[in-house]
Amino acid sequence: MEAVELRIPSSESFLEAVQVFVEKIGASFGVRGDETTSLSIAVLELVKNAMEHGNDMDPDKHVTITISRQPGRIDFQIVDTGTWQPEKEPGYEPGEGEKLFSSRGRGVLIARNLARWVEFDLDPNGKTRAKLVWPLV
Amino acid sequence: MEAVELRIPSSESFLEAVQVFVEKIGASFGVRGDETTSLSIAVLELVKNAMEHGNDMDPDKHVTITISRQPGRIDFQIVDTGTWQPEKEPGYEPGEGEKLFSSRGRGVLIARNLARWVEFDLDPNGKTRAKLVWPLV
Amino acid sequence: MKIHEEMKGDVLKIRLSGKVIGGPELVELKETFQNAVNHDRLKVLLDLGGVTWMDSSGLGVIVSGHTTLSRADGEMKILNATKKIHELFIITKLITVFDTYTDEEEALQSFEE
Amino acid sequence: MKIHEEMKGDVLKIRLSGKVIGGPELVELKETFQNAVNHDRLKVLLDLGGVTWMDSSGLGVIVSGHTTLSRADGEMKILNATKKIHELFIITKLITVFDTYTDEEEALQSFEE
Ligand SMILES: Nc1ncnc2c1ncn2[C@@H]1O[C@H](COP(=O)(O)OP(=O)(O)O)[C@@H](O)[C@H]1O
Ligand SMILES: Nc1ncnc2c1ncn2[C@@H]1O[C@H](COP(=O)(O)OP(=O)(O)O)[C@@H](O)[C@H]1O
Repeated sequence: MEAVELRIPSSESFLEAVQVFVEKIGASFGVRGDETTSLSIAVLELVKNAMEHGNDMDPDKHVTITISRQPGRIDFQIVDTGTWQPEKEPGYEPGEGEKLFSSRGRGVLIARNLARWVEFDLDPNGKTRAKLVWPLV
Repeated sequence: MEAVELRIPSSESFLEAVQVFVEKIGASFGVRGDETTSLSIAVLELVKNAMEHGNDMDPDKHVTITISRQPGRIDFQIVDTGTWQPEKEPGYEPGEGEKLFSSRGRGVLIARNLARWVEFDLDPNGKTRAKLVWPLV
Repeated sequence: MKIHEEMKGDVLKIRLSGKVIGGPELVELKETFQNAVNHDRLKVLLDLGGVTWMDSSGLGVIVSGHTTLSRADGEMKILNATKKIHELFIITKLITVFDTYTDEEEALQSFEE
Repeated sequence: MKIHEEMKGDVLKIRLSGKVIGGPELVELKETFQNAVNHDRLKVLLDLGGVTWMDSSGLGVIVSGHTTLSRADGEMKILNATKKIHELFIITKLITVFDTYTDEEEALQSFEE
Protein backbone atom coordinates (compact mmCIF):
# COMPACT_ATOMS: atom_id res chain seq x y z
CA MET A 1 0.00 0.00 0.00
CA GLU A 2 1.11 3.54 -0.83
CA ALA A 3 1.90 5.89 2.02
CA VAL A 4 -0.49 8.56 3.25
CA GLU A 5 0.98 11.98 2.56
CA LEU A 6 -0.07 15.38 3.87
CA ARG A 7 1.39 18.73 2.79
CA ILE A 8 0.43 21.77 4.80
CA PRO A 9 1.49 25.42 4.87
CA SER A 10 3.31 26.51 8.02
CA SER A 11 0.49 27.97 10.07
CA GLU A 12 -0.80 27.21 13.55
CA SER A 13 -4.31 27.25 12.17
CA PHE A 14 -3.85 23.79 10.62
CA LEU A 15 -2.46 22.04 13.68
CA GLU A 16 -5.81 20.87 15.01
CA ALA A 17 -6.73 19.36 11.63
CA VAL A 18 -3.39 17.56 11.50
CA GLN A 19 -3.87 16.31 15.05
CA VAL A 20 -7.28 14.73 14.46
CA PHE A 21 -6.07 13.34 11.14
CA VAL A 22 -3.08 11.63 12.76
CA GLU A 23 -5.33 10.21 15.48
CA LYS A 24 -7.79 8.74 12.97
CA ILE A 25 -5.06 7.38 10.71
CA GLY A 26 -3.37 5.89 13.77
CA ALA A 27 -6.63 4.24 14.77
CA SER A 28 -7.14 2.86 11.27
CA PHE A 29 -3.62 1.37 11.44
CA GLY A 30 -4.38 -0.33 14.75
CA VAL A 31 -3.26 2.13 17.44
CA ARG A 32 -5.53 1.54 20.40
CA GLY A 33 -7.94 3.87 22.20
CA ASP A 34 -6.29 6.66 24.13
CA GLU A 35 -2.88 5.78 22.70
CA THR A 36 -3.94 7.70 19.60
CA THR A 37 -3.62 10.97 21.50
CA SER A 38 -0.11 10.12 22.72
CA LEU A 39 0.74 9.44 19.11
CA SER A 40 -0.73 12.69 17.84
CA ILE A 41 1.01 14.73 20.55
CA ALA A 42 4.37 13.16 19.62
CA VAL A 43 3.86 13.82 15.91
CA LEU A 44 2.56 17.33 16.51
CA GLU A 45 5.66 18.27 18.55
CA LEU A 46 7.73 17.49 15.46
CA VAL A 47 5.31 19.22 13.08
CA LYS A 48 5.35 22.38 15.22
CA ASN A 49 9.17 22.32 15.20
CA ALA A 50 9.22 21.88 11.43
CA MET A 51 6.91 24.89 11.01
CA GLU A 52 8.71 27.05 13.58
CA HIS A 53 12.38 26.21 13.33
CA GLY A 54 12.51 24.74 9.82
CA ASN A 55 10.12 27.08 8.03
CA ASP A 56 10.08 30.20 10.26
CA MET A 57 6.28 29.97 10.34
CA ASP A 58 6.27 31.16 6.72
CA PRO A 59 2.91 30.02 5.28
CA ASP A 60 4.50 29.84 1.82
CA LYS A 61 6.77 27.07 3.12
CA HIS A 62 5.14 23.73 3.67
CA VAL A 63 5.63 20.76 5.92
CA THR A 64 5.18 17.28 4.45
CA ILE A 65 4.04 14.45 6.67
CA THR A 66 4.33 10.92 5.32
CA ILE A 67 2.71 8.03 7.15
CA SER A 68 3.26 4.41 6.22
CA ARG A 69 2.27 1.23 7.93
CA GLN A 70 5.03 -1.34 8.26
CA PRO A 71 4.88 -4.75 9.93
CA GLY A 72 4.66 -4.07 13.67
CA ARG A 73 5.01 -0.30 13.41
CA ILE A 74 3.93 2.94 11.78
CA ASP A 75 6.62 5.16 10.25
CA PHE A 76 6.16 8.92 10.23
CA GLN A 77 8.40 11.34 8.33
CA ILE A 78 8.12 15.08 8.80
CA VAL A 79 10.03 17.14 6.24
CA ASP A 80 10.44 20.93 6.30
CA THR A 81 12.44 23.32 4.10
CA GLY A 82 15.44 23.71 6.44
CA THR A 83 18.76 21.90 6.62
CA TRP A 84 19.11 21.08 10.32
CA GLN A 85 21.35 18.14 11.12
CA PRO A 86 21.51 17.61 14.86
CA GLU A 87 22.97 14.11 14.55
CA LYS A 88 25.97 15.71 12.86
CA GLU A 89 26.59 18.02 15.82
CA PRO A 90 28.69 15.80 18.09
CA GLY A 91 27.21 15.43 21.52
CA TYR A 92 24.06 17.33 20.65
CA GLU A 93 20.89 15.87 22.06
CA PRO A 94 17.82 18.01 21.48
CA GLY A 95 16.04 18.50 24.75
CA GLU A 96 19.16 17.91 26.81
CA GLY A 97 21.28 20.83 27.92
CA GLU A 98 18.34 23.20 27.66
CA LYS A 99 17.69 25.26 30.73
CA LEU A 100 15.36 23.60 33.20
CA PHE A 101 13.36 26.78 33.81
CA SER A 102 12.96 27.71 30.18
CA SER A 103 9.42 27.63 28.89
CA ARG A 104 10.73 26.04 25.69
CA GLY A 105 12.93 23.18 24.60
CA ARG A 106 10.93 20.08 25.52
CA GLY A 107 9.28 19.15 22.22
CA VAL A 108 11.76 16.64 20.83
CA LEU A 109 12.24 15.14 24.26
CA ILE A 110 8.52 14.53 24.64
CA ALA A 111 8.14 13.16 21.12
CA ARG A 112 11.07 10.82 21.69
CA ASN A 113 9.67 9.56 24.96
CA LEU A 114 6.16 9.02 23.71
CA ALA A 115 7.27 7.33 20.50
CA ARG A 116 10.44 5.68 21.87
CA TRP A 117 12.24 6.40 18.58
CA VAL A 118 12.75 9.79 16.90
CA GLU A 119 15.71 10.69 14.72
CA PHE A 120 16.68 13.40 12.27
CA ASP A 121 18.46 13.36 8.93
CA LEU A 122 18.20 15.06 5.54
CA ASP A 123 15.78 13.76 2.92
CA PRO A 124 16.91 13.03 -0.68
CA ASN A 125 16.40 16.75 -1.47
CA GLY A 126 18.68 17.78 1.38
CA LYS A 127 15.88 19.01 3.65
CA THR A 128 15.44 18.36 7.37
CA ARG A 129 13.56 15.14 7.97
CA ALA A 130 12.33 13.97 11.36
CA LYS A 131 11.57 10.25 11.56
CA LEU A 132 9.30 8.87 14.22
CA VAL A 133 8.52 5.20 14.68
CA TRP A 134 5.39 4.14 16.55
CA PRO A 135 5.34 0.51 17.67
CA LEU A 136 2.14 -1.47 17.11
CA VAL A 137 1.43 -4.11 19.71
CA MET B 1 -0.42 30.73 1.10
CA GLU B 2 0.32 27.29 -0.33
CA ALA B 3 -2.51 24.83 -0.71
CA VAL B 4 -3.13 21.99 1.72
CA GLU B 5 -2.60 18.68 -0.03
CA LEU B 6 -3.53 15.18 1.03
CA ARG B 7 -2.60 11.97 -0.79
CA ILE B 8 -4.24 8.77 0.38
CA PRO B 9 -4.34 5.18 -0.84
CA SER B 10 -7.74 4.01 -2.07
CA SER B 11 -9.11 2.29 1.01
CA GLU B 12 -12.30 2.80 2.99
CA SER B 13 -10.25 2.69 6.16
CA PHE B 14 -8.99 6.25 5.60
CA LEU B 15 -12.34 7.88 4.92
CA GLU B 16 -13.04 8.83 8.52
CA ALA B 17 -9.62 10.48 8.85
CA VAL B 18 -10.24 12.44 5.67
CA GLN B 19 -13.67 13.46 6.89
CA VAL B 20 -12.50 14.92 10.20
CA PHE B 21 -9.54 16.54 8.45
CA VAL B 22 -11.79 18.28 5.92
CA GLU B 23 -14.08 19.44 8.74
CA LYS B 24 -11.22 20.94 10.74
CA ILE B 25 -9.59 22.56 7.70
CA GLY B 26 -12.99 23.95 6.72
CA ALA B 27 -13.40 25.40 10.21
CA SER B 28 -9.94 26.95 10.10
CA PHE B 29 -10.87 28.57 6.78
CA GLY B 30 -14.04 30.05 8.25
CA VAL B 31 -16.78 27.51 7.54
CA ARG B 32 -19.27 27.83 10.36
CA GLY B 33 -20.45 25.31 12.95
CA ASP B 34 -22.54 22.49 11.57
CA GLU B 35 -21.85 23.58 7.98
CA THR B 36 -18.50 21.79 8.31
CA THR B 37 -20.29 18.43 8.19
CA SER B 38 -22.21 19.39 5.03
CA LEU B 39 -18.85 20.30 3.54
CA SER B 40 -17.18 17.06 4.55
CA ILE B 41 -20.08 14.96 3.27
CA ALA B 42 -19.92 16.73 -0.11
CA VAL B 43 -16.15 16.25 -0.38
CA LEU B 44 -16.33 12.64 0.82
CA GLU B 45 -18.89 11.76 -1.87
CA LEU B 46 -16.30 12.78 -4.46
CA VAL B 47 -13.43 11.08 -2.65
CA LYS B 48 -15.39 7.83 -2.45
CA ASN B 49 -16.14 8.05 -6.18
CA ALA B 50 -12.46 8.71 -6.93
CA MET B 51 -11.45 5.62 -4.92
CA GLU B 52 -14.23 3.42 -6.31
CA HIS B 53 -14.76 4.43 -9.91
CA GLY B 54 -11.41 6.10 -10.66
CA ASN B 55 -9.07 3.76 -8.78
CA ASP B 56 -11.11 0.53 -8.49
CA MET B 57 -10.43 0.55 -4.72
CA ASP B 58 -6.83 -0.43 -5.48
CA PRO B 59 -4.81 0.64 -2.41
CA ASP B 60 -1.77 1.10 -4.62
CA LYS B 61 -3.60 3.89 -6.44
CA HIS B 62 -3.97 7.10 -4.54
CA VAL B 63 -6.41 9.98 -4.44
CA THR B 64 -5.04 13.49 -4.10
CA ILE B 65 -7.12 16.15 -2.40
CA THR B 66 -6.01 19.75 -2.74
CA ILE B 67 -7.60 22.46 -0.63
CA SER B 68 -6.97 26.15 -1.16
CA ARG B 69 -8.59 29.17 0.34
CA GLN B 70 -9.57 31.85 -2.16
CA PRO B 71 -11.33 35.15 -1.49
CA GLY B 72 -14.92 34.28 -0.60
CA ARG B 73 -14.57 30.55 -1.19
CA ILE B 74 -12.61 27.34 -0.65
CA ASP B 75 -11.53 25.33 -3.71
CA PHE B 76 -11.25 21.55 -3.47
CA GLN B 77 -9.74 19.36 -6.15
CA ILE B 78 -9.97 15.58 -6.00
CA VAL B 79 -7.76 13.77 -8.48
CA ASP B 80 -7.73 10.01 -9.09
CA THR B 81 -5.86 7.84 -11.61
CA GLY B 82 -8.73 7.45 -14.12
CA THR B 83 -9.65 9.41 -17.23
CA TRP B 84 -13.37 10.03 -16.80
CA GLN B 85 -14.72 13.03 -18.69
CA PRO B 86 -18.45 13.37 -18.09
CA GLU B 87 -18.55 16.95 -19.36
CA LYS B 88 -17.43 15.58 -22.74
CA GLU B 89 -20.34 13.15 -22.90
CA PRO B 90 -23.08 15.34 -24.42
CA GLY B 91 -26.18 15.46 -22.29
CA TYR B 92 -24.62 13.45 -19.46
CA GLU B 93 -25.42 14.71 -15.99
CA PRO B 94 -24.17 12.46 -13.23
CA GLY B 95 -27.01 11.73 -10.88
CA GLU B 96 -29.67 12.36 -13.49
CA GLY B 97 -31.05 9.49 -15.49
CA GLU B 98 -30.10 6.99 -12.79
CA LYS B 99 -32.88 4.74 -11.70
CA LEU B 100 -34.92 6.14 -8.84
CA PHE B 101 -34.98 2.83 -6.96
CA SER B 102 -31.31 2.09 -7.32
CA SER B 103 -29.35 2.05 -4.09
CA ARG B 104 -26.53 3.88 -5.92
CA GLY B 105 -26.04 6.90 -8.13
CA ARG B 106 -26.68 9.83 -5.81
CA GLY B 107 -23.17 10.87 -4.75
CA VAL B 108 -22.40 13.55 -7.32
CA LEU B 109 -25.91 14.88 -7.06
CA ILE B 110 -25.59 15.29 -3.29
CA ALA B 111 -22.12 16.84 -3.52
CA ARG B 112 -23.35 19.27 -6.15
CA ASN B 113 -26.34 20.29 -4.08
CA LEU B 114 -24.45 20.73 -0.84
CA ALA B 115 -21.60 22.65 -2.46
CA ARG B 116 -23.63 24.37 -5.20
CA TRP B 117 -20.73 23.89 -7.63
CA VAL B 118 -19.05 20.63 -8.66
CA GLU B 119 -17.47 20.00 -12.04
CA PHE B 120 -15.14 17.48 -13.63
CA ASP B 121 -12.22 17.77 -16.01
CA LEU B 122 -8.77 16.24 -16.50
CA ASP B 123 -5.81 17.58 -14.56
CA PRO B 124 -2.52 18.55 -16.33
CA ASN B 125 -1.48 14.87 -16.18
CA GLY B 126 -4.66 13.78 -17.94
CA LYS B 127 -6.28 12.31 -14.84
CA THR B 128 -9.88 12.72 -13.62
CA ARG B 129 -10.23 15.82 -11.49
CA ALA B 130 -13.36 16.76 -9.57
CA LYS B 131 -13.55 20.41 -8.58
CA LEU B 132 -15.79 21.53 -5.76
CA VAL B 133 -16.25 25.14 -4.71
CA TRP B 134 -17.50 25.94 -1.23
CA PRO B 135 -18.76 29.51 -0.75
CA LEU B 136 -17.67 31.36 2.38
CA VAL B 137 -20.16 33.86 3.71
CA MET C 1 -25.65 5.96 14.25
CA LYS C 2 -28.07 4.44 16.74
CA ILE C 3 -31.02 2.23 15.81
CA HIS C 4 -33.98 1.94 18.16
CA GLU C 5 -36.89 -0.41 17.37
CA GLU C 6 -40.33 -0.29 18.92
CA MET C 7 -43.73 -1.82 18.05
CA LYS C 8 -46.63 0.66 17.81
CA GLY C 9 -49.59 -1.64 17.35
CA ASP C 10 -48.70 -3.58 14.23
CA VAL C 11 -46.34 -0.88 12.98
CA LEU C 12 -42.61 -1.30 13.56
CA LYS C 13 -41.16 2.10 14.35
CA ILE C 14 -37.43 2.28 13.66
CA ARG C 15 -35.80 5.37 15.06
CA LEU C 16 -32.39 6.33 13.69
CA SER C 17 -30.16 8.90 15.29
CA GLY C 18 -26.71 10.33 14.64
CA LYS C 19 -24.90 10.10 11.33
CA VAL C 20 -26.33 7.73 8.75
CA ILE C 21 -23.29 7.67 6.49
CA GLY C 22 -21.09 5.17 4.65
CA GLY C 23 -19.21 2.66 6.79
CA PRO C 24 -19.64 -0.66 8.56
CA GLU C 25 -22.60 0.60 10.62
CA LEU C 26 -24.83 0.67 7.57
CA VAL C 27 -24.72 -3.12 7.44
CA GLU C 28 -26.63 -3.13 10.73
CA LEU C 29 -29.31 -0.90 9.27
CA LYS C 30 -29.63 -3.15 6.24
CA GLU C 31 -30.07 -6.13 8.55
CA THR C 32 -32.71 -4.28 10.57
CA PHE C 33 -34.84 -3.90 7.45
CA GLN C 34 -34.24 -7.50 6.43
CA ASN C 35 -35.16 -8.71 9.93
CA ALA C 36 -38.41 -6.75 9.83
CA VAL C 37 -39.41 -8.63 6.68
CA ASN C 38 -38.22 -11.97 8.09
CA HIS C 39 -40.44 -11.46 11.15
CA ASP C 40 -43.36 -10.39 9.01
CA ARG C 41 -43.27 -6.83 10.26
CA LEU C 42 -44.29 -5.25 7.00
CA LYS C 43 -45.41 -1.81 8.17
CA VAL C 44 -42.30 0.18 8.92
CA LEU C 45 -42.26 3.78 10.11
CA LEU C 46 -38.73 5.13 9.83
CA ASP C 47 -38.22 7.99 12.28
CA LEU C 48 -35.36 10.22 11.10
CA GLY C 49 -35.90 12.88 13.78
CA GLY C 50 -32.54 12.26 15.42
CA VAL C 51 -30.51 11.94 12.23
CA THR C 52 -27.91 14.69 12.02
CA TRP C 53 -26.35 13.73 8.68
CA MET C 54 -26.94 11.37 5.83
CA ASP C 55 -24.93 10.68 2.69
CA SER C 56 -25.57 8.79 -0.53
CA SER C 57 -24.72 5.44 1.10
CA GLY C 58 -27.21 6.07 3.90
CA LEU C 59 -29.91 7.00 1.41
CA GLY C 60 -29.00 3.91 -0.62
CA VAL C 61 -29.64 1.59 2.32
CA ILE C 62 -33.00 3.23 3.02
CA VAL C 63 -34.00 2.85 -0.64
CA SER C 64 -33.03 -0.81 -0.67
CA GLY C 65 -34.93 -1.29 2.61
CA HIS C 66 -37.96 0.19 0.86
CA THR C 67 -37.49 -2.19 -2.04
CA THR C 68 -37.10 -5.23 0.24
CA LEU C 69 -40.34 -4.31 2.02
CA SER C 70 -42.26 -3.58 -1.18
CA ARG C 71 -41.32 -6.96 -2.62
CA ALA C 72 -42.85 -8.58 0.47
CA ASP C 73 -45.99 -6.41 0.04
CA GLY C 74 -44.88 -4.23 2.93
CA GLU C 75 -44.48 -0.48 3.17
CA MET C 76 -42.01 2.04 4.58
CA LYS C 77 -42.97 5.58 5.54
CA ILE C 78 -40.78 8.40 6.81
CA LEU C 79 -41.32 10.40 9.99
CA ASN C 80 -39.76 13.63 11.23
CA ALA C 81 -37.10 14.25 8.59
CA THR C 82 -35.33 17.47 9.56
CA LYS C 83 -35.07 20.30 7.05
CA LYS C 84 -31.63 19.15 5.93
CA ILE C 85 -32.67 15.53 5.44
CA HIS C 86 -35.93 16.55 3.79
CA GLU C 87 -33.89 18.56 1.29
CA LEU C 88 -31.84 15.45 0.51
CA PHE C 89 -35.05 13.59 -0.30
CA ILE C 90 -36.13 16.41 -2.61
CA ILE C 91 -32.77 16.71 -4.37
CA THR C 92 -32.70 12.98 -5.05
CA LYS C 93 -36.41 12.87 -6.04
CA LEU C 94 -36.93 10.21 -3.34
CA ILE C 95 -39.70 12.43 -2.03
CA THR C 96 -41.79 10.92 -4.84
CA VAL C 97 -41.11 7.41 -3.51
CA PHE C 98 -41.75 7.85 0.22
CA ASP C 99 -44.74 9.19 2.12
CA THR C 100 -43.30 11.57 4.71
CA TYR C 101 -44.95 12.70 7.92
CA THR C 102 -44.23 15.12 10.73
CA ASP C 103 -46.96 13.83 13.04
CA GLU C 104 -46.55 10.34 14.45
CA GLU C 105 -50.28 9.67 15.03
CA GLU C 106 -51.08 10.67 11.49
CA ALA C 107 -48.26 8.49 10.17
CA LEU C 108 -49.43 5.45 12.18
CA GLN C 109 -53.04 5.89 11.04
CA SER C 110 -51.98 6.15 7.41
CA PHE C 111 -50.94 2.48 7.54
CA GLU C 112 -54.56 1.48 8.41
CA GLU C 113 -56.12 2.89 5.26
CA MET D 1 -9.05 22.79 28.61
CA LYS D 2 -11.08 24.05 31.56
CA ILE D 3 -9.71 26.18 34.40
CA HIS D 4 -11.45 26.20 37.78
CA GLU D 5 -10.21 28.46 40.60
CA GLU D 6 -11.07 28.11 44.28
CA MET D 7 -9.62 29.51 47.51
CA LYS D 8 -8.68 26.93 50.15
CA GLY D 9 -7.77 29.10 53.12
CA ASP D 10 -4.98 31.26 51.74
CA VAL D 11 -4.09 28.75 49.04
CA LEU D 12 -5.40 29.30 45.52
CA LYS D 13 -6.31 25.94 44.06
CA ILE D 14 -6.35 25.96 40.27
CA ARG D 15 -7.89 22.88 38.76
CA LEU D 16 -7.17 22.16 35.10
CA SER D 17 -9.05 19.61 33.08
CA GLY D 18 -9.03 18.37 29.50
CA LYS D 19 -6.16 18.88 27.09
CA VAL D 20 -3.45 21.32 28.13
CA ILE D 21 -1.86 21.64 24.72
CA GLY D 22 -0.61 24.35 22.34
CA GLY D 23 -3.17 26.82 21.04
CA PRO D 24 -5.00 30.02 22.00
CA GLU D 25 -6.36 28.50 25.23
CA LEU D 26 -2.93 28.50 26.82
CA VAL D 27 -3.01 32.31 26.91
CA GLU D 28 -5.87 32.04 29.41
CA LEU D 29 -3.80 29.76 31.63
CA LYS D 30 -0.87 32.18 31.48
CA GLU D 31 -3.20 35.00 32.54
CA THR D 32 -4.59 32.89 35.39
CA PHE D 33 -1.08 32.61 36.87
CA GLN D 34 -0.37 36.30 36.28
CA ASN D 35 -3.68 37.25 37.93
CA ALA D 36 -2.85 35.15 40.98
CA VAL D 37 0.34 37.17 41.46
CA ASN D 38 -1.44 40.47 40.75
CA HIS D 39 -3.97 39.67 43.49
CA ASP D 40 -1.25 38.59 45.89
CA ARG D 41 -2.30 34.98 45.84
CA LEU D 42 1.14 33.55 46.12
CA LYS D 43 0.39 30.00 47.26
CA VAL D 44 -0.86 28.11 44.24
CA LEU D 45 -1.86 24.46 44.21
CA LEU D 46 -2.20 23.29 40.62
CA ASP D 47 -4.57 20.32 40.44
CA LEU D 48 -3.87 18.30 37.30
CA GLY D 49 -6.25 15.47 38.21
CA GLY D 50 -8.55 16.15 35.26
CA VAL D 51 -5.84 16.73 32.66
CA THR D 52 -6.02 14.13 29.93
CA TRP D 53 -3.10 15.34 27.81
CA MET D 54 -0.30 17.85 27.96
CA ASP D 55 2.33 18.80 25.40
CA SER D 56 5.52 20.85 25.53
CA SER D 57 3.59 24.13 25.19
CA GLY D 58 1.37 23.24 28.14
CA LEU D 59 4.40 22.32 30.26
CA GLY D 60 6.05 25.57 29.14
CA VAL D 61 3.18 27.68 30.47
CA ILE D 62 3.24 25.86 33.80
CA VAL D 63 7.00 26.41 34.09
CA SER D 64 6.66 30.10 33.34
CA GLY D 65 3.81 30.31 35.88
CA HIS D 66 6.18 28.79 38.41
CA THR D 67 8.82 31.37 37.50
CA THR D 68 6.37 34.27 37.75
CA LEU D 69 5.30 33.11 41.21
CA SER D 70 8.84 32.48 42.44
CA ARG D 71 9.92 35.99 41.43
CA ALA D 72 7.10 37.34 43.62
CA ASP D 73 8.23 35.05 46.48
CA GLY D 74 5.30 32.76 45.83
CA GLU D 75 5.15 29.03 45.29
CA MET D 76 3.43 26.54 43.00
CA LYS D 77 2.84 22.90 43.92
CA ILE D 78 1.31 20.13 41.87
CA LEU D 79 -1.60 17.92 42.90
CA ASN D 80 -2.95 14.70 41.43
CA ALA D 81 -0.88 14.34 38.29
CA THR D 82 -2.01 11.16 36.55
CA LYS D 83 0.53 8.49 35.66
CA LYS D 84 0.89 9.86 32.13
CA ILE D 85 1.40 13.45 33.24
CA HIS D 86 3.71 12.39 36.06
CA GLU D 87 5.86 10.63 33.47
CA LEU D 88 6.06 13.87 31.48
CA PHE D 89 7.41 15.62 34.59
CA ILE D 90 10.01 12.90 35.03
CA ILE D 91 11.08 12.86 31.37
CA THR D 92 11.54 16.62 31.38
CA LYS D 93 13.23 16.63 34.82
CA LEU D 94 10.58 19.10 36.02
CA ILE D 95 9.96 16.66 38.85
CA THR D 96 13.04 18.27 40.45
CA VAL D 97 11.43 21.71 40.24
CA PHE D 98 7.93 21.02 41.57
CA ASP D 99 6.72 19.44 44.80
CA THR D 100 4.04 16.98 43.75
CA TYR D 101 1.26 15.57 45.92
CA THR D 102 -1.50 13.04 45.60
CA ASP D 103 -3.28 14.06 48.81
CA GLU D 104 -4.93 17.47 48.87
CA GLU D 105 -4.79 17.93 52.68
CA GLU D 106 -1.11 17.11 52.74
CA ALA D 107 -0.50 19.49 49.85
CA LEU D 108 -2.38 22.34 51.55
CA GLN D 109 -0.52 21.80 54.83
CA SER D 110 2.83 21.82 53.08
CA PHE D 111 2.31 25.52 52.29
CA GLU D 112 2.11 26.31 56.05
CA GLU D 113 5.55 25.04 56.88
N1 LIG E 1 12.80 20.96 12.26
C1 LIG E 1 13.77 21.65 12.89
N2 LIG E 1 14.57 22.50 12.18
C2 LIG E 1 15.53 23.22 12.81
N3 LIG E 1 15.77 23.16 14.12
C3 LIG E 1 15.01 22.36 14.89
C4 LIG E 1 13.97 21.56 14.32
N4 LIG E 1 13.40 20.87 15.32
C5 LIG E 1 14.02 21.22 16.45
N5 LIG E 1 15.01 22.12 16.21
C6 LIG E 1 15.94 22.71 17.19
O1 LIG E 1 15.91 21.95 18.38
C7 LIG E 1 15.54 22.77 19.48
C8 LIG E 1 14.76 21.98 20.48
O2 LIG E 1 13.45 21.71 19.99
P1 LIG E 1 12.32 21.39 20.98
O3 LIG E 1 12.83 20.37 21.94
O4 LIG E 1 11.11 20.99 20.24
O5 LIG E 1 12.02 22.73 21.78
P2 LIG E 1 11.45 24.14 21.28
O6 LIG E 1 10.81 23.96 19.96
O7 LIG E 1 10.49 24.51 22.35
O8 LIG E 1 12.64 25.05 21.23
C9 LIG E 1 14.80 23.94 18.88
O9 LIG E 1 14.84 25.09 19.68
C10 LIG E 1 15.53 24.12 17.57
O10 LIG E 1 16.71 24.87 17.74
N1 LIG F 1 -14.01 9.75 -10.24
C1 LIG F 1 -14.79 9.06 -11.09
N2 LIG F 1 -14.23 8.30 -12.07
C2 LIG F 1 -14.99 7.59 -12.92
N3 LIG F 1 -16.34 7.58 -12.90
C3 LIG F 1 -16.96 8.31 -11.96
C4 LIG F 1 -16.23 9.08 -11.02
N4 LIG F 1 -17.13 9.70 -10.21
C5 LIG F 1 -18.35 9.33 -10.63
N5 LIG F 1 -18.26 8.49 -11.68
C6 LIG F 1 -19.39 7.88 -12.45
O1 LIG F 1 -20.56 8.57 -12.14
C7 LIG F 1 -21.54 7.67 -11.63
C8 LIG F 1 -22.41 8.38 -10.60
O2 LIG F 1 -21.68 8.60 -9.41
P1 LIG F 1 -22.44 8.83 -8.06
O3 LIG F 1 -23.52 9.81 -8.32
O4 LIG F 1 -21.49 9.20 -7.01
O5 LIG F 1 -23.12 7.44 -7.71
P2 LIG F 1 -22.46 6.03 -7.33
O6 LIG F 1 -21.04 6.26 -6.95
O7 LIG F 1 -23.30 5.55 -6.19
O8 LIG F 1 -22.60 5.18 -8.57
C9 LIG F 1 -20.75 6.50 -11.06
O9 LIG F 1 -21.50 5.31 -11.02
C10 LIG F 1 -19.61 6.42 -12.06
O10 LIG F 1 -19.98 5.73 -13.22
